[in-house]
Amino acid sequence: MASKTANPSTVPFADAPINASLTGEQKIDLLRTMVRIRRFEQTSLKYYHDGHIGGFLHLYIGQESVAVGSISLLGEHDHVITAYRDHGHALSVGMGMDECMAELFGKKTGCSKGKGGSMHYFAPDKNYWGGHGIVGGQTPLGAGLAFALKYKGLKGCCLCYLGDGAINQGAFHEALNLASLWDLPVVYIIENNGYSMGTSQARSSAFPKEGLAARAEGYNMAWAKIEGVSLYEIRAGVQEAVARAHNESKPTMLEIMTYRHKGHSVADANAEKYRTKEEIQRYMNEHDPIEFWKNVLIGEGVITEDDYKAINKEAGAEAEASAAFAIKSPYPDESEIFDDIYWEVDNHTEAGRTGRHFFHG
Amino acid sequence: MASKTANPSTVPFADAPINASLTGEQKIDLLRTMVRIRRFEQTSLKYYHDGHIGGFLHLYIGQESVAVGSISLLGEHDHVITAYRDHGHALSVGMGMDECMAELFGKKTGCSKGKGGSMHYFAPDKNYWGGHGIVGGQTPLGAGLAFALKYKGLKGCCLCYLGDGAINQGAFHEALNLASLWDLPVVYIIENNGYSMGTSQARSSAFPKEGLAARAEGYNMAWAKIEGVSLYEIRAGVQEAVARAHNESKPTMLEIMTYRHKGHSVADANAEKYRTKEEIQRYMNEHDPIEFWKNVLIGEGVITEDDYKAINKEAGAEAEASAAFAIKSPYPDESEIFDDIYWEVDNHTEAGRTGRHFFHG
Amino acid sequence: MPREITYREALREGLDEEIARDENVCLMGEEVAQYNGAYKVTEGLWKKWGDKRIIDAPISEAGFIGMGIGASMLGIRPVMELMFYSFAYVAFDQMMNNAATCRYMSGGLINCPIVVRGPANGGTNVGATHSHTPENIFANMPGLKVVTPSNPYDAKGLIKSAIRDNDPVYFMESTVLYGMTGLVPSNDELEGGELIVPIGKAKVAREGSDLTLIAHGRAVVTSLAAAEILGAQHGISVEVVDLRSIRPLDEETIMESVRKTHRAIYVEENKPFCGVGAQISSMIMEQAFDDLDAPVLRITSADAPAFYSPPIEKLQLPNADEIVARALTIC
Amino acid sequence: MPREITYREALREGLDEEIARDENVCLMGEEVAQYNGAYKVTEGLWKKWGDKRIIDAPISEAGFIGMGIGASMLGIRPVMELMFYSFAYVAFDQMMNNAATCRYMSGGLINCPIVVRGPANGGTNVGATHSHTPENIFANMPGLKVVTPSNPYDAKGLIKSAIRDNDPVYFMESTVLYGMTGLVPSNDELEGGELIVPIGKAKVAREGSDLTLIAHGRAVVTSLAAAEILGAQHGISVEVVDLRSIRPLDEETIMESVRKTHRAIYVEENKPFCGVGAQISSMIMEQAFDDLDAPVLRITSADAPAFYSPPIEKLQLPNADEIVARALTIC
Ligand SMILES: Cc1ncc(C[n+]2csc(CCOP(=O)(O)OP(=O)(O)O)c2C)c(N)n1
Ligand SMILES: Cc1ncc(C[n+]2csc(CCOP(=O)(O)OP(=O)(O)O)c2C)c(N)n1
Ligand SMILES: [Mg+2]
Ligand SMILES: [Mg+2]
Repeated sequence: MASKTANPSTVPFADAPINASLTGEQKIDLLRTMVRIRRFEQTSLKYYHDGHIGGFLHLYIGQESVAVGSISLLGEHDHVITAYRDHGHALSVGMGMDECMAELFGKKTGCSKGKGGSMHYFAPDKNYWGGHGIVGGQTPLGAGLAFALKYKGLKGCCLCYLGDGAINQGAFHEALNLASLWDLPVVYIIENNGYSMGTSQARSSAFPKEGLAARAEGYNMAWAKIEGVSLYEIRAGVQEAVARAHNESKPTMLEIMTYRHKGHSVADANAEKYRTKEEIQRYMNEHDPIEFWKNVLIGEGVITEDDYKAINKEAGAEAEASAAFAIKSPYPDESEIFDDIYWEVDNHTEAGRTGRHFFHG
Repeated sequence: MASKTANPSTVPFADAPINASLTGEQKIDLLRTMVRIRRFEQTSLKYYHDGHIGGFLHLYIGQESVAVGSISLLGEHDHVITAYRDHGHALSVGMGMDECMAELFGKKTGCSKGKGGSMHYFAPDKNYWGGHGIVGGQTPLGAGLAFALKYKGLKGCCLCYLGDGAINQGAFHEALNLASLWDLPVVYIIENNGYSMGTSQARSSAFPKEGLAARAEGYNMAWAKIEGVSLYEIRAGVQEAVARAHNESKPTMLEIMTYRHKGHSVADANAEKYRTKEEIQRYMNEHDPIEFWKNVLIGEGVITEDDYKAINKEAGAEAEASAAFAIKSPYPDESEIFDDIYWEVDNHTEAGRTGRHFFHG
Repeated sequence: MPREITYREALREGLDEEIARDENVCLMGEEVAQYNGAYKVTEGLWKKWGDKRIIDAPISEAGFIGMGIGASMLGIRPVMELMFYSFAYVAFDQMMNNAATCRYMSGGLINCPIVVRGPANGGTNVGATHSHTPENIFANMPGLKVVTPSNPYDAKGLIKSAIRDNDPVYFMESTVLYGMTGLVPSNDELEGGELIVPIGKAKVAREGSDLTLIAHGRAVVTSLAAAEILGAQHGISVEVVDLRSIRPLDEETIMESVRKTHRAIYVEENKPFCGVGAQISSMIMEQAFDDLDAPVLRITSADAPAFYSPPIEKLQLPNADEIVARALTIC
Repeated sequence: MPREITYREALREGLDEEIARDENVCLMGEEVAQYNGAYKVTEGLWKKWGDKRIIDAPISEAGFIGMGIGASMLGIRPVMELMFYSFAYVAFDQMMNNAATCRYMSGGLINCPIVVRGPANGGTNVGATHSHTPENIFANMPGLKVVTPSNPYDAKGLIKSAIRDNDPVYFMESTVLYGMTGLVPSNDELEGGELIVPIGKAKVAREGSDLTLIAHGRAVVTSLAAAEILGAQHGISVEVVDLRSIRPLDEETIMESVRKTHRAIYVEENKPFCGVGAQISSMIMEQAFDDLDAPVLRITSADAPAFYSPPIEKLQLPNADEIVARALTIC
């Protein structure tokens, strides 16, 4: 739990090699990414209420350390895939606020050309494979990305994120068995924020007292439970799993304890019913990963309060600029409805021209 | 493992209360049921080769003790559901050879009127819910039967059987979590015969060294691994699970080690390729549950070799008679194609007469 | 007293009455109990009926729907909510095989009186995976029934019939319709004391003589709007047939209307290839070929996955103007 | 030299050639490797290509097909065998959502060059759950392609096209056809040195002038038999159009034939409600209404789950006599 100004020598995992080697600049970058995610989402929330954004909006506020900490460890051949609460991972892999915000606004300039929305951000050029709306549905895909790496002989891994509620989907079970049986370099990261929509972990899952990740034992798979407020702890824990994937081509199941400050989605009217106000407040006070990290960096003398304010201000301005960009961007053309369905059609190949592909009207 | 004439005092689990209370007559009945299953299947195999039977035929030979031992424990409110290797369970719950054999022959007099075939025996009046062809597909149904018992306040349980290959289906995982979360009185019995078709357990599943059933730990569920050659051991182990279901309304996962003497199905051309002849022979010699039990009963002085021969002969005659019954039974009428699809149509209700239900031709 | 209530309230009343009537009726799904339902259809029911009858399920559709099917074999009458009908795809084997074929494969020894209900519609900007409309897919399977109420009255009357039906009924609602209001009589106004709408009986939602629009679900609302325009602006008298259920299907009402108007268009939010309209239009051709003055046309959703962008997704769905324009080509 | 080989061998040759051509092609499924395939399609391939290319999977269709979809996003070209296509129902979400919609939802950033193949047919007495024919269901979803070869030549040429295609292709075979023999040229006889049959191009399997029978998969064989009888015994000249693929669809060849013969029957082993024939017959009506001398008829499997009993299941499938009888009602 965060103390006001953490003493560097007492912050757990600060001296793990992967953390000890961080430069001050790199530590500030991590802070900046978390703050940018937060400002991006706060801005999106405002525009959602203004009616600029449709459909779902699942905010990551409170969980930023998970994506930022874990993704900060990745290299050229490492890949990322997650569920619908995907803004944090997107910005962490290096997607720009503009394309992400424009996507929420349903604009042509969005990362998915307005076709995917909040739940479906993708950036294959940044090894980011979405953004998936069907609970648990991405977990076999994550195994598949790892399979492809192994098939090609590349030293890499796939981080595949899912929620605490997603662990009870059949597809996840099947993927776990395959990953372990075939030694796939995949790291499943359960972002355990305690709830699947309005259902607490205890009401959705039967699990061993060691936690959800301990289900990995059933697949003879390595696992760990990680306290998620601290980037140091996340980085140390995830690094072990990444190394296991890189060096032994073995999967790991991690459970990272976290909390979402907001409701399940913006439409969640009950966010303060299934969780007490006190609980939410306690987590906001004591389990805010940005506050925590800021205090670590101040304690280490890496930044000052003023530096932090500047980072915040800059991120806020970037987010507002991205909203302005989104607003002035055009909507997709109606004709785009039939683009991006078949690769062969889009690329005007012989196959794409053979036979009728669309049957409307 | 079976010794030629087992010494009663040394047969493990003989003195478990559930076994100690068995009368000689009851012990002979258990033997008779196992022998009847074997003769029934040997006879069906003969008629399959003769071309009287179509589709699949998955024989249970070698595994008889599992169904007979476990089902012998059940009472009025206990239910049974299994996969496609279902002849043994059917005869164990008290279905007759005639209706079972006629079903294989595709006759109107079959237990499913010729509609289900080998994989789909049902007898709801005997608490027997099939007979299911989709691997793992019956496992949520088993939880549902248990749910219904609990909902109605009946003291009963459901034994739900599956194969070692079926454990990697997503539906099973989901059912396990539900069963444990909601304290459903279901007993999952993995009949581990070492292979799913041509794939050994080691090539299909990653699992803890304690065995497949140990996956139950991940659901905080009780489990046990049982050596399946001996009815005493099966009955003692399953009884614990049944009692847990009856008295605490809690699920259990059991793994019963067994072996199929024949191929996966009659069509399995590779039965002696993925398993060595030596392995098969060893199991036939040392892990034949009928041989084993016969020797126990002889050792106990409950039967003589001659008694055993008589039982065998009688069962053989019964099986042949059932084949004769099947042969002389008529095929279903063509009009029956449209029966048994909608309850409302079959029962000539108002709902069954409202609107068109069938769209052929 | 005739009352205006919403489609959502109508469903809730129907559920509540059936829960009261039969102790074997229970309701299960994600967030249906303590949360009051993701779309508030089940609001208040958990408070009223408690844990035994109204049950929150984990995110395990194959597991809990399969469980419901098993329980239904023993006489429980579970009503399962899919938060989105799209999630049927993770429970597809249970819904297509176990619910639909066990009766057949057992020679009639088993029946599965289960209802699986939830919204099956696009148009709410939730993306391709959440916008499936599988009425054609489930209706393809003999043994299943598919019901698609288009208004509050039918929603109440049909959900009650669905729960009483002894076969599996897949009941597809629409989030877009949940807030729609309509007249639903209170029970004391009704002979027999309750509102029952039989499954398999279509409704002539509007009479006309020149053209028949046949539709199901929300497309009925769109068709009625188009009928108004066609009448007022083009002097075309349009009959609108609301199928109410896809299977069983009220073929008689369809054919009667087409024999009268000689022209028909099927309107639906389903995707075109092998959609419900394909089935109906081919049936009309086979049975009323000589009565047709023009080919039966089909208006469907665009043949593309659902587009997130709100203004564009709107264009993917059939609208009144499109119906009017297509109608004018054959009238 | 023209060779007679079986449909099974033709598939195996096609697979083998593609595995040789592209190191990213691999084959995965239950019992495809060490067991040589439940239906021996992949016989010998594991021995030839080894563990990397030919992979035995556990009974986890959602898991391994989903895994294949993920791998295909990174450039692997997995060919997944479903032991029966019916088992697609436990992998349905992966096949309908992940394979079909990721391209769209990413605005075209992703494509999934995966092939899922296996037998989709009834008629082998394996019961209702093992006899599904989901070509209509998958073809309903834009983003997917559905291919249904009816003979050895097409089986080889189409599987090669399917593997090279950059979209997901669901390739539905038939256990009943695996043993069928036919002429398949060896590569040295062919210009370009290999046999490729494009997806989306139908074949006029038999020319005729009075009636068009349109069909896919094994129903083509049945249709050709019926055409013989209709010609020999009734003097009716029948054209048979083999669709080869359901989606993309060669509409031109269909319409050309119907405009010539003025009469058409769709024959398929699919179930009727919203089957492929519904789509085709409604398209013919819309596009060639004035060319039709009679309604387009549809002959399908019986509208019931598959019946185990061998002599009865036979009656559930379309046969030549039924086609002849129905044809005579419109000729
Ligand atoms: C198969 C499926 N079922 C239900 C849903 C609806 N749904 C979306 S998110 C969600 C809760 C998921 O909770 P969790 O996995 O803990 O992730 P979190 O939202 O906490 O990040 C539900 C029920 C869905 N999208 N897919
Ligand atoms: C979903 C599904 N996938 C594949 C099959 C084909 N299949 C039938 S039985 C079987 C092997 C099952 O092995 P196991 O569960 O160990 O049971 P056993 O046959 O040994 O009794 C397979 C692959 C099926 N019926 N259903
Ligand atoms: Mg959660
Ligand atoms: Mg086995």
